[in-house]
Amino acid sequence: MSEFGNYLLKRVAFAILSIFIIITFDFFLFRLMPGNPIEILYRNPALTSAQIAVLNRQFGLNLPLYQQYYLFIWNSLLGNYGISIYYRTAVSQVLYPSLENSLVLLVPATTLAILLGIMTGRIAAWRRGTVTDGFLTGSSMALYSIPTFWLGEMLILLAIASSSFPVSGMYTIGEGFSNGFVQLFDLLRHLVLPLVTLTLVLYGQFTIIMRNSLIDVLDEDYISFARSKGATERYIMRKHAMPNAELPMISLIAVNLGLTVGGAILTEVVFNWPGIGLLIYDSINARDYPVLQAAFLIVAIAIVLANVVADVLYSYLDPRIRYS
Amino acid sequence: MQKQRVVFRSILIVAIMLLASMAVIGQSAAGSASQTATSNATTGQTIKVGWFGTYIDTLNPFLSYSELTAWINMNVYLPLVSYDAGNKTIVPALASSWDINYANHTVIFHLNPSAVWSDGVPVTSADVVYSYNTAAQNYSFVASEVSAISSVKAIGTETVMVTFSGVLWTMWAASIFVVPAHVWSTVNASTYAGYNSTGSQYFVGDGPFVLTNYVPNQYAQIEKNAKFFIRSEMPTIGTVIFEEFTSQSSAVSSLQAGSIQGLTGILPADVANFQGNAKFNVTTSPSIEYFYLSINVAPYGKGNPTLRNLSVRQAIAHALNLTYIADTVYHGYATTLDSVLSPTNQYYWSNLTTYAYNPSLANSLLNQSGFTTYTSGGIRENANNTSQQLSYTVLVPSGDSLEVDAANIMATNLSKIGIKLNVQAETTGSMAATIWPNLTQDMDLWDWFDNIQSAPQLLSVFLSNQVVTGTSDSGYTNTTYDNLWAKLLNATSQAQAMAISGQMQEMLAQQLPYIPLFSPSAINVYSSTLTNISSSYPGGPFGGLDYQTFTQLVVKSPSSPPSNNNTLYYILGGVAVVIVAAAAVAVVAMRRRKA
Amino acid sequence: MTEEQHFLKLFAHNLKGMTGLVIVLTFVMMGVLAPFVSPYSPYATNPNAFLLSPRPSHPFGTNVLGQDLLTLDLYGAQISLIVGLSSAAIAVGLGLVAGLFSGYFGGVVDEIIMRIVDFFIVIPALVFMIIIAALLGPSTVNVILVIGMLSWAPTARIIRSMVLSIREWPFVESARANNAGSLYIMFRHIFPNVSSVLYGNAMLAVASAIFTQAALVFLGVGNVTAISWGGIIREAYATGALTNGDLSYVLPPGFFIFILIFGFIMIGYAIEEILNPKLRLRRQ
Amino acid sequence: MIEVTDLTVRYGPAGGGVRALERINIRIEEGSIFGIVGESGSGKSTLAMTLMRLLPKSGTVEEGVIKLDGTDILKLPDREFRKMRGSTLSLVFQGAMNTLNPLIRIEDQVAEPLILHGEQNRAKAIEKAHETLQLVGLDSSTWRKYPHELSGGMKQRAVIASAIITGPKVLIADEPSTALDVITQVQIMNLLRTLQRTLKMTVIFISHDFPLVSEMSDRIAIMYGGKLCETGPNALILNRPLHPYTAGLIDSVPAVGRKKRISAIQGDPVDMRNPPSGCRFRPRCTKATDSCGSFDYTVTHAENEHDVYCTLYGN
Repeated sequence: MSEFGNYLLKRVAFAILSIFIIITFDFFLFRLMPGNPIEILYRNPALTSAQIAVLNRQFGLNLPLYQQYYLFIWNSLLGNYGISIYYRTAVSQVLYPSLENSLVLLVPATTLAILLGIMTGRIAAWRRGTVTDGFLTGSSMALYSIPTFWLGEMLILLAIASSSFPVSGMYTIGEGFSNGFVQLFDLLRHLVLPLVTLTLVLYGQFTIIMRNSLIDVLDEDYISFARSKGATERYIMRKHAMPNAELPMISLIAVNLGLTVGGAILTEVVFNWPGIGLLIYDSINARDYPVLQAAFLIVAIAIVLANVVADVLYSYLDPRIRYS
Repeated sequence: MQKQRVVFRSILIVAIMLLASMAVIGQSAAGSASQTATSNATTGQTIKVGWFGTYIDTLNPFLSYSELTAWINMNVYLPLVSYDAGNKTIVPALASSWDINYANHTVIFHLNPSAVWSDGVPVTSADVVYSYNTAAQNYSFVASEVSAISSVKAIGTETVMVTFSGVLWTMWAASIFVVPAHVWSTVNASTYAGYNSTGSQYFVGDGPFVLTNYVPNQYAQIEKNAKFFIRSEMPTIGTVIFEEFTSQSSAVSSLQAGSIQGLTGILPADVANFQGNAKFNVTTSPSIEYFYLSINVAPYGKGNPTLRNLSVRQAIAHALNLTYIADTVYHGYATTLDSVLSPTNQYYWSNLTTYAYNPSLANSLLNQSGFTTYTSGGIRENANNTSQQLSYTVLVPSGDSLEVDAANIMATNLSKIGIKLNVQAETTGSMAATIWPNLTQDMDLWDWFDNIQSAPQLLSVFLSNQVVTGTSDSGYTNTTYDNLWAKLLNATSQAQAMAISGQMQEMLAQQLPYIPLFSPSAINVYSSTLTNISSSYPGGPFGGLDYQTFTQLVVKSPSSPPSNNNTLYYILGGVAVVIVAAAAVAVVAMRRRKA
Repeated sequence: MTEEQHFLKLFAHNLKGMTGLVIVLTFVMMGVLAPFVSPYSPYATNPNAFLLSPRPSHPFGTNVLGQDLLTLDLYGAQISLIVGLSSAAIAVGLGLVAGLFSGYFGGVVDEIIMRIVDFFIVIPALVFMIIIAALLGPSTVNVILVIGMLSWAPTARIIRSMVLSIREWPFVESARANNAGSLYIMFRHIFPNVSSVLYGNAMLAVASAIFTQAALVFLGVGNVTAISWGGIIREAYATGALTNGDLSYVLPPGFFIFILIFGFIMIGYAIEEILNPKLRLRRQ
Repeated sequence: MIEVTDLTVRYGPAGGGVRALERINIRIEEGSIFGIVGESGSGKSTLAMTLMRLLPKSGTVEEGVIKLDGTDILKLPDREFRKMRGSTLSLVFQGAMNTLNPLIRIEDQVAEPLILHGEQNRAKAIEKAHETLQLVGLDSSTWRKYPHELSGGMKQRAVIASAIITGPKVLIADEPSTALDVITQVQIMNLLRTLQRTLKMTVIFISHDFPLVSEMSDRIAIMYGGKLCETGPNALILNRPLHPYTAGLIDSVPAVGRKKRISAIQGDPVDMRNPPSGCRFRPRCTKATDSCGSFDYTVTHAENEHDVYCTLYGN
């Protein structure tokens, strides 16, 4: 068990190192790139140079670089991301609600995509080489190839033509909901199109990952051995093949989270979903550096942490790591 | 042995729980909104207005430079005076009368004695003094508008005396909002977002509406202020919601679906879709948006030096077929410009030097300036100095596809006279980074919102002190021009101010740091259930800056709410519960069987 | 039969691979021939013929400027292929060098390179690309560089794992015993043995680069002035073609992106299938 | 008693593909150890898989009968035969390293056949598994371990335990010791022999290792290229091999006390996709004659149920 402890320690140490690299990277990315965030404000005819000086001080841009860096690390660790240049309030005030909204979309979409992917991947691997497999693999590759934003637009076209689902936003704004049910259904109605879009584009890759993982496992000797013991195919699938095939899925899912986030940004922009992707998009246009920095930081750190969790989970589930 | 199943299953369960809790959190946020909304629901009808482009940045009127914020604040706070619908005449607002003394450079405002804040506290001169002092602070974004004021003094509770330098007093008197000192003195005005997100009372204002809810990036909601003291302007509608959209597409689809009732910024190409539809009305108004081609003329600037040659700039101006661009890009919904002030501005001067589309004149201007030889690519170069080539890059905001299209056509225009124009579309942030502080660009195609129609404020863009870290994107410097501006600020009569600003506009028209291009019409579409729409303001009824849209507007027939059939939801809810319960039972049963 | 001939024979019999190849070649033809077969100039505007619905003179209709959409869609193949191929070349090249060095030298070099690889694999690439592309400014070259520089990590990881085993093969040992230089061994002996995996990987890299380019243009941080499919979709989105239901405006460019990406993925998948019959996991 | 008659197995589509087994005839007495020897590709593993009816999807039995105590197991419905698999017929796998599921504890894997064949009480099954594990020489410290924690020999013992826990009539051991070191190999062989005696199983022992097989078995079959070369009692074949291939095999084995030079069989194994006409061994056979090219594998019964398939004998 102590070696397991060592392993954990190593993973956590790596995560801390990664987070440190991300913070550093984040800092320099925004300082060394051309342009100063205050410059966009120059276009305001009402702004005087005295005010620009005030803003520079307010955003800490007049300090020497190393001090800015030190402050940035310290503040990032404390969850203090500074003041948004555009919204003129604490970054966390705009960031956290967006993050929450993104999770409302991302969590069910990823979960659904994974579950569906596992299901169809399993069928495809099971019927390997048949028409069913060809269809499932082919359609997964096709879904994987579809540009997210285009799929979203197609769904918008459909929804408008059939006036079925709302195509924008997260809930009907300003609606005096008479009770929680109505409100929840309003949210769900708004969730349908973005959820379908995101699930479909994520689903393809999970199917293929699952299929290939399962095909590898089905070739293993212990599968044939189980068969020679008189096990039914269903039993083998459930007891022997799936657990071994799902195991690598855990880390692959975590590694693929970066892609997932990318898909989420495009989906949010297309459907006007007020999540972190839309916030990033808006902040790019407003050149709101502090928000961008914090958004990048928080997404990257979340993914690093997800990877650590996946590693730990993996090692917990896989006795080969746990006890060696 | 089944650990893995358990883990997978618990991941799923956690995910579902997370979704549910998120939904609940989202609900509770929305819930607070709906409570305030329903509490006043009886006072009138709700209309929703869409907005896309620049969002609300902050609701603090001293810190915001978003148009939408200005529009909202206009309905929430009163300035001392305001304009009538034609935007020409000063009319009473918070001040019911005023005495101007040009000799002493003072104006004495007499506040309306019945003026009262929405929380019942009377509006006093202390509020005015507080607001004007705050506006003058370093951090304030409206500081330049009050820079002509040397002092603000309360003479009694209902009288304020302001000492100012010139005739342009309306510039500040009509645009500085008076905020409640008794509320604002408890916050730090330099960081205050303009609302208190924790309390139920968001705003205290004295306008026809009060702000009741605001969710950044999503919407802001205002409701009729029952205590509004100008009874004749008491709104008939109860609630206005400003909904923010990322794109024209999502806003227009919401309009078509009936979930918003008014929208500005409809693209010319889409007008036809609404004109034939009885459910909508379309209005086109002159816009306050003003497109220009800025040319880097700064003597030390890092742009192409040939642009400092006036003949080259004149040739460019003659080569641009603005009418064609207005027809092609804006399908006729745009007017071409000749001044750096938009025609709707009170100080617009109409007798200016203009540059008609005339490619042959453009060619001869270039020939006379010595750009007579061509590179192999057909680009003109200086016969005596072949390093001087007429090849430029123009920066265009990538966010506005029409501007990019216009720039592309301009490139075609210029290629006819041997000038190569390279169109580079960028985010406005990247453009800003190229332009300030070093002026490394050749040209930029950008826009201003000439939103202070009562003052020639855009003329300040060309002042020498705006060059390095100011608003100037052309790098134009001219001491004569600077002196005229100083004279303008100290003018003692409207006519004198007009004449000086006309002189300044003519200087710019001759020297061409900007080539004014066009002002696209503001196209507004609104539901035909809305009546009594005032569209005389530049920008149209839903284009911002219009105080009267919501005070006059009447909803003809109750706008049918989006079919929220409660029974249906109950049925659906019941079905969902049954399904979840059945699934849960099935899962439990299966586990038992396995064990 | 040499190994290459054997590979080509297998590929020719692989349905997926051939479908992909036909698709890709079709688009290459489309890009190359666009100037010759297009009915209009891609820049020709016409104020009297904007937003036309499909008709014989304009099979896909026109855009807001009156430009022929079919012409724009044909030209769009050029930038997708250029960006896709060049950034994949950068990504695969970087990944190859990093993987070779990491796997061959091992030890500290390996540790450092692999930590960097981990970092690049984990970070949300699209977020990162959006930010950098927005900060750098949107020339096509910048977009190629950004995509290339941020997509090399998966290749590096795969190459490294292959190099680790090849490094122990006898011919490498003997080359080392003959005092051959490290670079020489890496590129003369090890590279030919990993190159096969590289091809499959490169195809998938091209596919993801085409997607990313379109996404960046759609978000307005790519080169929006060049004629590209992503740009047409963006325009359709911004100008209300969606709300009007102009299928001929939105459908073709997205469909082309989709099919082209699909083609490259099919080729990549076929190559992997041939080289690795057991079919290991595909590129992440 | 197992009787295999004219068994022909094909991989791939009908009319094409590869005949991995062709017209195999074997009789295995109850309670004996029957050895099958052949190099890789000779079809010996296919034979084992056919006996278990575990051919991959591409494999088909073209013709032939396999009778176990009089019932043709090839004709049984799948469902019914599955009940025999692991209870009546058990298989010990080749390649001990990967035969155990890495995620499941040893005792659970050993107990699995019992549960699969109707044992409802898991505790009972585990108890039986413990007994069986002890029988194969694994003490209690290993029972709750995971496969990767055991050595190769221990793993193979666990595999054997799992195969015999149901007390099968027939145990097919396909290269049971190939991946193990020599000492462990001997231990496993001894274990198998002991178990065969105590449990009175019929054991079919398959290996490429001729000495090993001959040491273990009562009777032996030698296979080459999907065909039988020779079958007969162990002693007869060892001392008087009839088929040139068998002789070659024996000569290629270094044996203690034999002075003769070791000679390997020349040439490459047969290419099954493109087999030679007539006798498959013909291209490598030192005694090949013209008539070998048209040999139709007619059997020659030598003495004492010693059968050989070669043109050198008979007519």
